[in-house]
Amino acid sequence: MDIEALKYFATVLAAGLLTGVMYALVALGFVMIYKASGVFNFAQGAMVFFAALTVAGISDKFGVSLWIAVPIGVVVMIVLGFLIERIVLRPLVNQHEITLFMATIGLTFFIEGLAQLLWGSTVRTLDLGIQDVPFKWLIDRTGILISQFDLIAAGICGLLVAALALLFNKTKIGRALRAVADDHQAALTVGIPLHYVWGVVWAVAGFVALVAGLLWGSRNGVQFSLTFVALKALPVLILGGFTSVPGAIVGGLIIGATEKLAEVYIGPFVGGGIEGWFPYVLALLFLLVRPEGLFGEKIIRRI
Amino acid sequence: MIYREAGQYKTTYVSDSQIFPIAQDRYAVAALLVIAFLLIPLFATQYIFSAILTPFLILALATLGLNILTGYAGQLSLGTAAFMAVGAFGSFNFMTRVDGMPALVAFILGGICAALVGILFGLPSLRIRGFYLAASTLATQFFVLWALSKVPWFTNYSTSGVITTQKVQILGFKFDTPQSEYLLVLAIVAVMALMAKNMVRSNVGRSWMAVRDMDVAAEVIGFRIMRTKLTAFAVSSFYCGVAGALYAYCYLGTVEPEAYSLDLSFRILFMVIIGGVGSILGSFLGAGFIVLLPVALSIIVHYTGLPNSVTSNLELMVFGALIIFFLIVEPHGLARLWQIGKEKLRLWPFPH
Amino acid sequence: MTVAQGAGRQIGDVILKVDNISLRFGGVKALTDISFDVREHEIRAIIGPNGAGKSSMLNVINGVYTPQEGTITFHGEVRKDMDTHQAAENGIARTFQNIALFTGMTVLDNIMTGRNLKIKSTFIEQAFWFGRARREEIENRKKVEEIIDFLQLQSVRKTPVSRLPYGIKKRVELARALAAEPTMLLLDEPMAGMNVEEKQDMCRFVLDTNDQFGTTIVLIEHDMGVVMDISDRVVVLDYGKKIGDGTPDEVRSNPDVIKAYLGAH
Amino acid sequence: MKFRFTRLLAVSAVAVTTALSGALASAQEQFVPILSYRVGPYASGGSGFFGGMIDYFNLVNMSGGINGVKITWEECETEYNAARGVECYERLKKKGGGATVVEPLSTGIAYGILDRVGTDKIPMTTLGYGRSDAANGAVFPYVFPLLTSYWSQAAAMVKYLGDKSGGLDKLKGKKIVHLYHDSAFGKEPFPVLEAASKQYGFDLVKIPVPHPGNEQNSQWLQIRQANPDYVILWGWGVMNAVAVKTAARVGFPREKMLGVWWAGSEEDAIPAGDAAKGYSTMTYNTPGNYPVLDEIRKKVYGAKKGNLEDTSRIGSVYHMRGVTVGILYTEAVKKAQEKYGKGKALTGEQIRWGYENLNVDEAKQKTLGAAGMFPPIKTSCQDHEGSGAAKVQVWDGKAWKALTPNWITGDRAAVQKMVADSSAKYAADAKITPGCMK
Repeated sequence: MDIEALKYFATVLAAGLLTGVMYALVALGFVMIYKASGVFNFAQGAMVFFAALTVAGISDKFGVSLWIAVPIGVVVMIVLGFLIERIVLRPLVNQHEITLFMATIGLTFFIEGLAQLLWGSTVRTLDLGIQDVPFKWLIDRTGILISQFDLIAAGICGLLVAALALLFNKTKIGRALRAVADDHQAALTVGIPLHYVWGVVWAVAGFVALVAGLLWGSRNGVQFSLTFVALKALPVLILGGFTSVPGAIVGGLIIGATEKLAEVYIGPFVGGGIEGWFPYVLALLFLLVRPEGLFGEKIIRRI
Repeated sequence: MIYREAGQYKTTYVSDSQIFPIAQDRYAVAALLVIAFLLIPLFATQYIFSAILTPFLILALATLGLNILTGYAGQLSLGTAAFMAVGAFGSFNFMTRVDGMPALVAFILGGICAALVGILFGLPSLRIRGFYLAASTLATQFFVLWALSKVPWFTNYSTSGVITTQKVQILGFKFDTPQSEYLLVLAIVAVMALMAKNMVRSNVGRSWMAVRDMDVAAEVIGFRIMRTKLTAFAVSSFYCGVAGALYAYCYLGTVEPEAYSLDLSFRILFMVIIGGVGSILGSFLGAGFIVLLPVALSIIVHYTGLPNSVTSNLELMVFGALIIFFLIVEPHGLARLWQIGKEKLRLWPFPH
Repeated sequence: MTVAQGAGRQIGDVILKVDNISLRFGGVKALTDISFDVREHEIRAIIGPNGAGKSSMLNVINGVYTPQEGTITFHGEVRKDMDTHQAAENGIARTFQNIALFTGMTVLDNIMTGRNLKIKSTFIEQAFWFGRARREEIENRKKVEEIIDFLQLQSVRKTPVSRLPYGIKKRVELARALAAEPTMLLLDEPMAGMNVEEKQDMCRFVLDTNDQFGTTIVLIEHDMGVVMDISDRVVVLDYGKKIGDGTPDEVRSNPDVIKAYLGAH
Repeated sequence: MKFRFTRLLAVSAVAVTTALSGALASAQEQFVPILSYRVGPYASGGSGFFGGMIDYFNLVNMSGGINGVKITWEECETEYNAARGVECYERLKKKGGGATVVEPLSTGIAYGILDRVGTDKIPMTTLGYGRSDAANGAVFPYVFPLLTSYWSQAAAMVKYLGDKSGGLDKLKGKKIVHLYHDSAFGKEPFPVLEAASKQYGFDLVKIPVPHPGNEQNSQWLQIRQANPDYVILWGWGVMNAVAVKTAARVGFPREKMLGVWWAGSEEDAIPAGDAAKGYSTMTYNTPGNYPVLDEIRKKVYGAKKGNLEDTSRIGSVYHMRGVTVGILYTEAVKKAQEKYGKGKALTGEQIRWGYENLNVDEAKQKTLGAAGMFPPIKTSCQDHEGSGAAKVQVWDGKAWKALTPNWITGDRAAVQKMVADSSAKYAADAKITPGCMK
């Protein structure tokens, strides 16, 4: 294999891994909610859109800088998270998980309509001040192309995961959260306020959606199609397991890397455009070998 | 007291195994069929036929298909539209490539194609459960649409991958007016709904429900899990496939694979949940609700006089909110509401 | 009370034999080197303290679990592992410790599922409700009605099982097992959690089944009084090992058994 | 022939009812159903486009209507979804004395009502999208891909890239990537591009982007590796902005990119930010300001009847396309009035004739306050397109600017041959006997 081909391979792989981080960012929101409350939150994509549009809308309409718009966005998303828990999910407690899932699809429609009602349907930009250009130092020395934006995004994602880990492991609410994730009933009997904890989880998921929304929005422009990034997060979840934060990260990296490699090296022979389904098929094949996902808990069936 | 069973004694198992053992139900169904086949064609307008009733019936058929899989056999699927697409493009190819192919046979063959694809993509269900399975069925959705658009043979080498369906003709009669298309769809849907009802009250239906409720016990009793699940996938996909063919032949006419998008899959899943999981009647109620709700909403908000950019978004919000509201009020769907209503009618007007 | 000796009940030859069965889950030993046999038409009890491996033993017999070692001989055929489906086809039916009814179905449908192996028509025939499919449905319904009469379930026939009280659910599960017309019935704690009256009823149903249909019964039960009253022979397990085997009287006087039970209290 | 007969009967029955209800309604009003989309992924384009259409209709009505005939309309939200579009069409087609034109701005909806408009005798315009072969009016009497179709556009693209390289013969040995939305839309230009690649000897590399196209790293790394001379971007929705941004991130010069006109609106360029500077696309409207737009600002928005919330969007690409649809409708009606009676409300069938005999030359455009806003158009039964010309525009970081002063037309003869072949195949499949309508 000649050196140029190797460099190309490395470039594709790096792009894939970094894109995977972006997928994982969206998947994180799903994992948090599913782990804590067993709700498969289809509205995560809509929340990403809502968050990004709120920040961009505030900054555009009132002409304020992002330093003001982003904190407002954080508050809005936290309030939204608590409201969703209170209005939608609390009345549905103990329902079948399919019912909960459908409720979140209803929620998706509601949030999408609300976002465009508040801020209009115009496409907006969100400039975080990070240039999305090749990382010059690297390309000059190695010939491997990596986007500066993606590197910084990966860094932000790392910080977010670290912050979440701190929240879960070092704070009182984090301990309560883990207790709830392990066993709702048991947590309730030792006096953990279940609904409050769930509210917090939704609020945190709202915050994660905001971070994802800012990065994706700055990458693609703030528009309706941000809701579609959720579809990229699903195979990551299947692969990583619905309940595992490390699973979401590792799953994201694997999905990102393999889908890019597949599109570049297999795509041309089958007419291309396989990225849309390849991650799903990959995740499916993986599940056939390990039905509980990469880091999911093994289900022992008793009768 | 209207809905009273007292005095209706069953003296044979034959009479007790009837499809509708209660006389009132039999009359109601008979009346409904008379209305659907005779009265509606006399009075309905073209708009009602081609924009409301025909799509309602076709989507009800697809909902029935998904309900067999999800409601009766307990396997969640998000790939319904893909099976519909297989049915549509399958039928199209049989019609195009076989001279003198009767339309009904082509629909059935299209359904069988969908059933085969269903069996293939149902195989993972033997190992994967719940949301993992649901998310995996998205593989079906994306892969099938990709394959349909990539292999030119499927679309008879149409450059852009769009097909125009042939006119339906059965025994020399042309189904080319909204009325006749409606009647054709109605007849097919009525027969297939009857068959579905027969299946769910027979051994195959019991096998689905047994696997859904307690698969280990079902296996111990002698049901074969694999065969049961794959039968459910096959029958469900067959229903969806026929619905997909009708969607192309009797509704849209000219279709691209994208007409069978993920959005449609979700819409049908909605119909199942809103109508009632594991209920034939619910499939119809759910389809009716989801077809009519946006139309009704758009007519209502139209009269509010607000600008369209506002009403369109409001429509979407109200749609979402109503779905959540329904799930909160009656998580078991419209069919359960109907059942509760019937139980009330048995005693009405005596409250206790 | 002595064992009722009906006309149809003649204890026959050995029909099931398990030899040196060992079963492990990961590092946990559930069963170690268990051997015993069951004779035709007899009522064979398996007793032992909690966690002794009784349910695991039943699960091995009808193929839910695959043992790592040992053989199962059923009707003369030696197997390493029983296949669940084959077990059903060979006439082994069972009930479960934690009721495993199909909760979304009515009592009638639950019992009808027990007849599934008798139904030969395909799902396509069933869809048309025609000919063989219709005939089979009605014939099997007749059989199920006999069982409903036998177990006195007439009044709840069309009730969804999720709405039934515990004792009735246990009875429906027995009905579902009986609907298969089994030659061997495995009952996993059929009387657990019942009051005295319900226990008496269930006892009567078990004895009647054995008596009228000649069904061989393997039963797990905690209530020693019941076990000693109705069973012909008893196997005693403790910590996955067999510590006793014989008639109720023999077992009662076995020092190991006494120790295990006293130790357990 | 029996089939044609029953169909004819049905058609004439509908025509009679339409005529009757038309007579019953006010004789001075004419109805247009507006199948718009203002929510969902494409709402940004939809609101501009349908806003432009409505703004122009308002302007016409405020100026006394079309020879006294006022235009009425009703909107129906389609969400860009074929099934909902069909429902809207069916709901509105008989309103207000019967629909006189339909313009769904959605390929899926256009397909869904393709058969229906023929039966209902309502002309459908598809400006710059839909079936290219519908330009043959003998097979598709009620469908009008006015101005330019995808095939004409692809041909014009080849012509432009040839000119840019210094002549069509210079295309030989060049490498052109066709980066397309993996759908019917993206595949529509295949036959034209493939034929041109053979004829002029350039290397055509086709790279699909799966819907929705919000992640294109792998495609652009492939493009970077292939190092083509030009990239044709045949995109839609979010795919366009992401393509431009990703081109920047892999360091591919935007000057070498040429977008389809659905990749050439403010909604496509703005989200790409600085990356879009120097990026060019095709267009069937010359960007700029026109007297007609000023009049809309003054009369319509002055009277607070404007449809856009954000007045800065007046004259934006989508808005101008909507205005163009409005102008062409009004002109078709005027033409039809010449034949069927001035100042009379007409039926869809009559207006169809107007569309088929449209002639808006530069002089005419000038009187309308829209000189050079769109290519001059002259339709006939054989040519429902009427022009086939397009321009190239470039994004300067703030707005679109015309890059070519003149309208570009590709190999018209080749395209028309393809239209004839393809529509003949369609007619054979659908068992239609082609024939021009009177």
